[in-house]
Amino acid sequence: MADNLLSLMTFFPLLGMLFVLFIPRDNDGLLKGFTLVVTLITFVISLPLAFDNVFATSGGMHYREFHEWINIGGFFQMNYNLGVDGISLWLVMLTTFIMPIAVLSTWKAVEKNSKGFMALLLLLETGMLGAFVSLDLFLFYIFWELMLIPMYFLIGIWGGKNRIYAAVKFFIYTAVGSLLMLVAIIFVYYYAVQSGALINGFGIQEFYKLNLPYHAQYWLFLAFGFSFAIKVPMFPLHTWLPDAHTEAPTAGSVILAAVLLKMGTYGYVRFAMPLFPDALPTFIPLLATLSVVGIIYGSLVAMMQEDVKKLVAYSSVAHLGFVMLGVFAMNMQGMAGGMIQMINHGVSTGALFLIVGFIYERRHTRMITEFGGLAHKMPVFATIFLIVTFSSIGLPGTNGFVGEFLALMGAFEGGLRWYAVVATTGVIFAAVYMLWMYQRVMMGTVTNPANESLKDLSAREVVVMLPLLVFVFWIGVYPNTFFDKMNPAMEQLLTQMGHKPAIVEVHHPAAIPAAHAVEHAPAAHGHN
Amino acid sequence: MDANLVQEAIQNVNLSAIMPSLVLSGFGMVLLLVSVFSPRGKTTHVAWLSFIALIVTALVSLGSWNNPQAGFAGSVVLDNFATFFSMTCIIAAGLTILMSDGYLKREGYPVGEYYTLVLFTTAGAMWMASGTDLMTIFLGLEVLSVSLYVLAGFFRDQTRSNEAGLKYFFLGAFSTGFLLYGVALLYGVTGTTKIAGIAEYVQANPATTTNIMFVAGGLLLLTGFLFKVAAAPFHMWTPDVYQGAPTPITAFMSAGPKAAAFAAFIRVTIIGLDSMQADISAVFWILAVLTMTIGNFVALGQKDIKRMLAYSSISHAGYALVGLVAWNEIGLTGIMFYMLVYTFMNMGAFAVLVLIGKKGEENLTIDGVAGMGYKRPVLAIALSIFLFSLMGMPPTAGFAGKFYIFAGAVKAGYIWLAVLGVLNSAVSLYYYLKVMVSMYFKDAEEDFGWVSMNAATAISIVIAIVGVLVMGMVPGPFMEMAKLAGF
Amino acid sequence: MYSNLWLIPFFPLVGSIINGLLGKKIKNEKVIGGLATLMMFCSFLVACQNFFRLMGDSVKTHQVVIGSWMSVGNLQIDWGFLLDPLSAVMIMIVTGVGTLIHLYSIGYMHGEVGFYRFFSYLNLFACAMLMLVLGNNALVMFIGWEGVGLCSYLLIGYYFEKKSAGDAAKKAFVVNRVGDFGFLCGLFTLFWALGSKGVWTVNFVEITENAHLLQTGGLLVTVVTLCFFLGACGKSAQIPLYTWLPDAMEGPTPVSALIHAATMVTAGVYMIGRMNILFAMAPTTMMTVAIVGAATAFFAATIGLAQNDIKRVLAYSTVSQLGYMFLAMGVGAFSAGIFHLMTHAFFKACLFLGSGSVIHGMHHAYHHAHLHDDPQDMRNMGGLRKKMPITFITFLVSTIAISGIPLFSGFFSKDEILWWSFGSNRGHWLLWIIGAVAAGMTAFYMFRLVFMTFFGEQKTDARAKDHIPESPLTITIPLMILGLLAVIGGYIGIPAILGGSNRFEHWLEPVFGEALEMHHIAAHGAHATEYALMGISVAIAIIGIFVAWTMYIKNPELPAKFTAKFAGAYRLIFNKWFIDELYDFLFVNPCKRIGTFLWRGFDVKVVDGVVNGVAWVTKGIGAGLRYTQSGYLHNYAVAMVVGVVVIVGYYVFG
Amino acid sequence: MISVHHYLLLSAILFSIGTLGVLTRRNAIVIFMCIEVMLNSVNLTFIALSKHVGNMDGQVFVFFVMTVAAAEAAVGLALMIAFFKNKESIDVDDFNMLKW
Repeated sequence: MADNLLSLMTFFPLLGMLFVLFIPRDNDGLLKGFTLVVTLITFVISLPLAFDNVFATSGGMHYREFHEWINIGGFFQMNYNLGVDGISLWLVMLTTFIMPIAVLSTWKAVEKNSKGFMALLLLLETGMLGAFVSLDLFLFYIFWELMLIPMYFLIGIWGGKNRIYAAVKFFIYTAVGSLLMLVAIIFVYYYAVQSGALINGFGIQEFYKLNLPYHAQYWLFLAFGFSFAIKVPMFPLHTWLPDAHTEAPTAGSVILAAVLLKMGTYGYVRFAMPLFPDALPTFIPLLATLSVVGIIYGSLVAMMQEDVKKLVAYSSVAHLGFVMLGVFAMNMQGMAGGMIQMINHGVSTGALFLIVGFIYERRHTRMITEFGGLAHKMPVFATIFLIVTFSSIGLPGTNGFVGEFLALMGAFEGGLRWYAVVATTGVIFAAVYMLWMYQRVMMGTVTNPANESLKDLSAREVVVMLPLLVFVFWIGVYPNTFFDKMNPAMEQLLTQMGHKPAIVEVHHPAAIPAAHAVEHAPAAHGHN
Repeated sequence: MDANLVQEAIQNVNLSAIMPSLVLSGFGMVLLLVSVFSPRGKTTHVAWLSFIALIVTALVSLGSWNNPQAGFAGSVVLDNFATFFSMTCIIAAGLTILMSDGYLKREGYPVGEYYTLVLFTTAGAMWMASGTDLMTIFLGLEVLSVSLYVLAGFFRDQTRSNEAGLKYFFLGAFSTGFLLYGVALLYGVTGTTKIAGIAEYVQANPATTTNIMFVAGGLLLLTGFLFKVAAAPFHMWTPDVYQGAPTPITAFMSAGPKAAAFAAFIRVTIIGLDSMQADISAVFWILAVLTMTIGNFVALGQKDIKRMLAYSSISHAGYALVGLVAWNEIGLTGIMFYMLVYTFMNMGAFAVLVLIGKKGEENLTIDGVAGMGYKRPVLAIALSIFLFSLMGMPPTAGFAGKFYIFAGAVKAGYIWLAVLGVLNSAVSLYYYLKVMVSMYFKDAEEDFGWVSMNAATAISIVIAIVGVLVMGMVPGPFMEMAKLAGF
Repeated sequence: MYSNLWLIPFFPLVGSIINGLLGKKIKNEKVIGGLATLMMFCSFLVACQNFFRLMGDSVKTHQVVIGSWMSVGNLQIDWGFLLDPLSAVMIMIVTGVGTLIHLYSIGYMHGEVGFYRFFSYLNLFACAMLMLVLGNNALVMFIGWEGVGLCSYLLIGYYFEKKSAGDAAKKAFVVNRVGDFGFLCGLFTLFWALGSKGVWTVNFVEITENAHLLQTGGLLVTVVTLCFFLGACGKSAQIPLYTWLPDAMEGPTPVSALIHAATMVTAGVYMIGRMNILFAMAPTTMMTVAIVGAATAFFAATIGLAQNDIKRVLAYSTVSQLGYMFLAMGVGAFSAGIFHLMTHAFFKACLFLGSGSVIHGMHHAYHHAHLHDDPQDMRNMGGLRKKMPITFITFLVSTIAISGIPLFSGFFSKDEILWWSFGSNRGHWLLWIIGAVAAGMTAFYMFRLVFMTFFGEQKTDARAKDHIPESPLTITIPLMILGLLAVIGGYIGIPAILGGSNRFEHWLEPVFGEALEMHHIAAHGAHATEYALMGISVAIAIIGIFVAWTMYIKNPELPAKFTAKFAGAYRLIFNKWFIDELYDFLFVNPCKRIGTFLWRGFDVKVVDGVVNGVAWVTKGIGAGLRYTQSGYLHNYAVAMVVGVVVIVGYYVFG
Repeated sequence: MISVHHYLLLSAILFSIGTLGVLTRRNAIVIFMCIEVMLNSVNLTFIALSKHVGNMDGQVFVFFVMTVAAAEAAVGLALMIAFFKNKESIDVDDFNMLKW
């Protein structure tokens, strides 16, 4: 089981999709139910990863799978090369975790030929999981592109009125980047071959070892970085995001925000940065600047939005700015902050999109001015909305804080002191735009008669939200669950990039002089 | 006339070297008679017979895989290279025939000669692929072209078809003139028309490479091929002819003859004009970029899907040229693989068009297929797969093909060429997507009547899909084959 | 031994969760309110137990670590609590006053729709506040720090259907966020500063121990402390970030009492006390703190002079009193600051609750008479002392206390501060003058309040005047207790000069002593001066009271005259110096404008414009190239020939 | 004495004439004739060169060319007739229905 767990997990949704194709199109309930079951099973399959302690002990790749796939003597070798480490682990978990939620969210939202929708969702899941677990650049690229196709149709078929523009823009914009990356991939391969490095296939672990000359790294980083920057998206390559988000159906937005955007950040951490460490320092100032600009810019633009969904979309730009800033800090706090912030963004923003979906299903509009005073009609909704809002603002005790705090602190301790200071103002703006939106939507008196008859959340909708809320607080209160498994991988990554992961003596409350008595509460386990 | 000369000649004649084309031509003639003596409008049996003929030919030519046969004093050779391209052409012809029967009935031209002509074209293509003497190549080229002129203008009373035929004819003949003149000049310099002979001569006295007559001859010769593969600036006939010709023929032209042309092209360039590599690469660099760019950019504005695919085929010729520019093993293997892939994906797309087209095909426009995704889901999915493959989206074969060609370019150090190539395919995304936008994101204006679904065409589509997907997921074996076919 | 410390914030948390989730089902106000109050009382008991245990203990600093929160690289953050005299005092105040206010709220909030919501929030606030004071490292403190911010957001916005309430809540949170920005920056800098010396920590005890690694008066420590001070300004409503506090009066009165008078707003003072060692090392910062404090004390007092809303007057007085505390911190009178914090908690809570009782009564009356006048406007009151005697007496006592009349709690703390601001080597006589004048104004406007509310003839609408009842016991009991504390609360800190042995200062000595002696901060001066100053400040206070009496009792037409005479000045202070308008002009509107521009002007037009532009150009080129395909045979032939000629020519002649 | 160069020159001139004819003339028949001229100039070249290099390949080639030309003539004329039936014209500018 364990030796081909990843394959099972990755291709199970695809299998499910094949079955979905044979379910009669008019049997809506069966279609959705079946898809839900498939995604849930996929989640269950992936669970052993989360509970496996090996990640906490060693930073390398685990659950390796290696088969020769394409081998054309003298030309190429591409391998079916899978593996997962502390960095990809939680992203994989996030994916398998968010999918059932996305499916549930479609229950009422998608009437028009749900068959296609479900099939595409499952195909998408395979693509995403594959991209996270593949250790062979070629394989990665295939999954990476594979993700585009279903998302394109999800936006284009089930999207809003401006969907065609959004879908095509999304597809071409992201494809341009990845095509350039393709050339870069090929180049790296041939460089490796010609430099006589012992490589079989496009395995990144071999690529990590070969040290390319600076000028080559420069261009290659540019190609990779550009492609990933589009996906993240980093300012000024972000404009496809608001369109895609606003037009996409709820499930689409959720997945897009929760997972697809992470592909970009993950790409930096897994490929662009460790593959071209020498070129990295050259670009960090630029990239950090863009991240900071993204934070401020995204916040300011989000502040003035009239469409709730667009507001959330722009807030994503800001959030991912924090992620990137943390990652580029090149130290443990920053990395950890960035990584955890990826998860947070998945949870919080995913939840926000679900929330927007809820009110959209009820009112078929997302204009802030249409609402107001909803808290009277929908108290439960109001509470959940409030919690998610504050998690997105980054209130301590919720997940958002842990991520932002560590990312900023990392950036500050790292070389990016002033960037961090500027970025910290984003904390203020976040409060401004989120609370203003919340006030205009939920607070005040019901002015719009259309809102008089609004129903509060149904049991299904609450069930959809609950798991997300659990993680909002879990990550906020005890993030070590995640850090413990992340840290070794990150340390390895940083050392590999030639940066000392800054492990100074890990002090301990017991280490404080005996002048002060220290006691441990009975419940002092798990403390180190 | 002394005896041993004749003796020698007799020995040199090695019929097994031309056996496949011989078989095919034989079948063609027989079928000609069959179709003459069969009742009017009854052509289905002819179609199936010709299909069988192709299968037989395929078996024959596969028989000589890995045992090269030279014949006619080395002016014809049936090596793996030839076999590979012959197989490509045969597959193309087979798909054509499969999709033709129903089509001809619908368009009201149930004529048996059609099939024989397809067979003769294929025969000519096989000659081109196996010709090692400019003379034989020329013959194959002409057999192919003349039959295609007729096929392009096959719908006698449709002006579009006539026009297509005539344009193809005139420009074809015109380019033949250049090609021949080139051959003549080469002959004048080297005293032979054998490709190998030319190479030997140049090796013997290197001064030739600076000989104006030689260079000019070589380039004139190449222009002839450039015309056949529709590379800019010799591409201009393509859109008109493709649009005007009967759809199956368009499909066939875009795959089979193009492959054959590339076969001869490669053989002549790599072997015969090896000495001119630097110059040729330099000029083809530009031509490749030009071809890709023109093809893709002009395709952006097209309304008619057939014409759009015509332009896309121009751009694909451009991609193939990239492989030739690379001038290394992987590049050339890439071209071969690409031609095979292209046969499947492009003919598959055309097969779908054949099915959804009404009589007269006025509805094969991008708006014409609006809402098809819901009216004809299966066909729509099929077309989407082919289009994704044409875009070069993994995991389809189109991606693998592009990958190898660009890999060749990168390996040879033409990184900017590769970059321009991928940027071009980024542009191409738009017009391929446009079709899918219309199929899935728009609602049908009017219900396009019952698709004249028939088994044969369906089979051809299925074959194409299988080909596209299999070669996409496990390109290994096919690449290996192409590699063996290289020299 | 102190391991049950975690129970203190835990009880309210439980209460909050239970009420929050089940309150809707429970409905019964007795149960809900009772539970909440009980929870507070439990944590009060635990607090007491720990407090007394600490009194008897020789070791004065105790850390209790529950578990690890974040451990990443060299950053190790625990869920840890810290009990030392300072936090001990704070938990006593928070839990004690908190319990009383919970009790009060049962009566005050009676009949509210969101009764359960209110108590859930209130408990949550208590929990957060206790985390704040008990946290043994800056991060746990920050949880409380933001947590109280959240709760004040929720409670200010409790009447969320009122737009003003929503705005006030948002304003409070956002302004606090500005402070938090400072807090975070300070934290980062501190962590890095100490880390570069080899000690990576955010733990207060360790910070205190390793502070000496930093250079006294150096840039680093100054920056750190200034950043933290910015945070304190946000939380404790000091200039320039005080504007949210008056608006915060939109919340129910108990909230104003608990959050915006007794506890939350003092968090800034507490934080400076916590980091006293660092502040002591940065004279520049100390000076800034002192000046800002004094300025705020004066400035807020001026605004207090002219307000008519009973709660707003108290709000500005709170701001002003907080100014005093910061003044104290700034001049090194840490213990005096905390002392004033405590006494202020007593009398200001009492004042707010008293005003609440008044409002409650007025509201009841208006409700009875179906009128919609403003129950908070003092101009509708007057002569209430007969109607609600208990409220009146407690209120009066507290007013005397806040005015700094001897023998009342406020006197001792305030006088201590004034003395230090004069005599401390970090102080200055100007600071003393400002403080003294502010004290005078305080006395004035507080008594103005009393006179307008409780004395004179009743100005309430005739239909309502006879229906103003004394409030129920749940309201009056807390009033009485707090009133009592307002009187005697000061006796634990009678300065030596008045024959006392300043117990309070000694109690806090373990926390502040080190810093004070290490940097030789002390108030020097002859006893004569001290007596003199004391006398003067008392005199000023009495003058203030007298003026109030003449203006509002003796001849009530005077105020009108004054306002007419100094119309400009009056309008200025009546409109709070137009500070809100200024901020809107300086920050709010520009932000909105920039945002709109970036969106409509830049994002859509430029950034996206480029993207679409590329697509457009591409299409354009395509459309252009199309026309080369003219359809004429000749053009095609020409193209071919040209191609041939160019290619061949390129070689033959090139 | 007439050298091979004269032949080559002549054939080159003929070839150019043919090319120019194709480019300039409108009548389909005439254009086709011009193409024939081109082909025949090529034949001339072959023969001259075959004499020059001294082997028969060139002359063999000429036979092929002539045959092919004949075949092309047949097909081409047939196409033109078919077109003429529909359009009553053999002016090449009349077939530009397919464009852009």
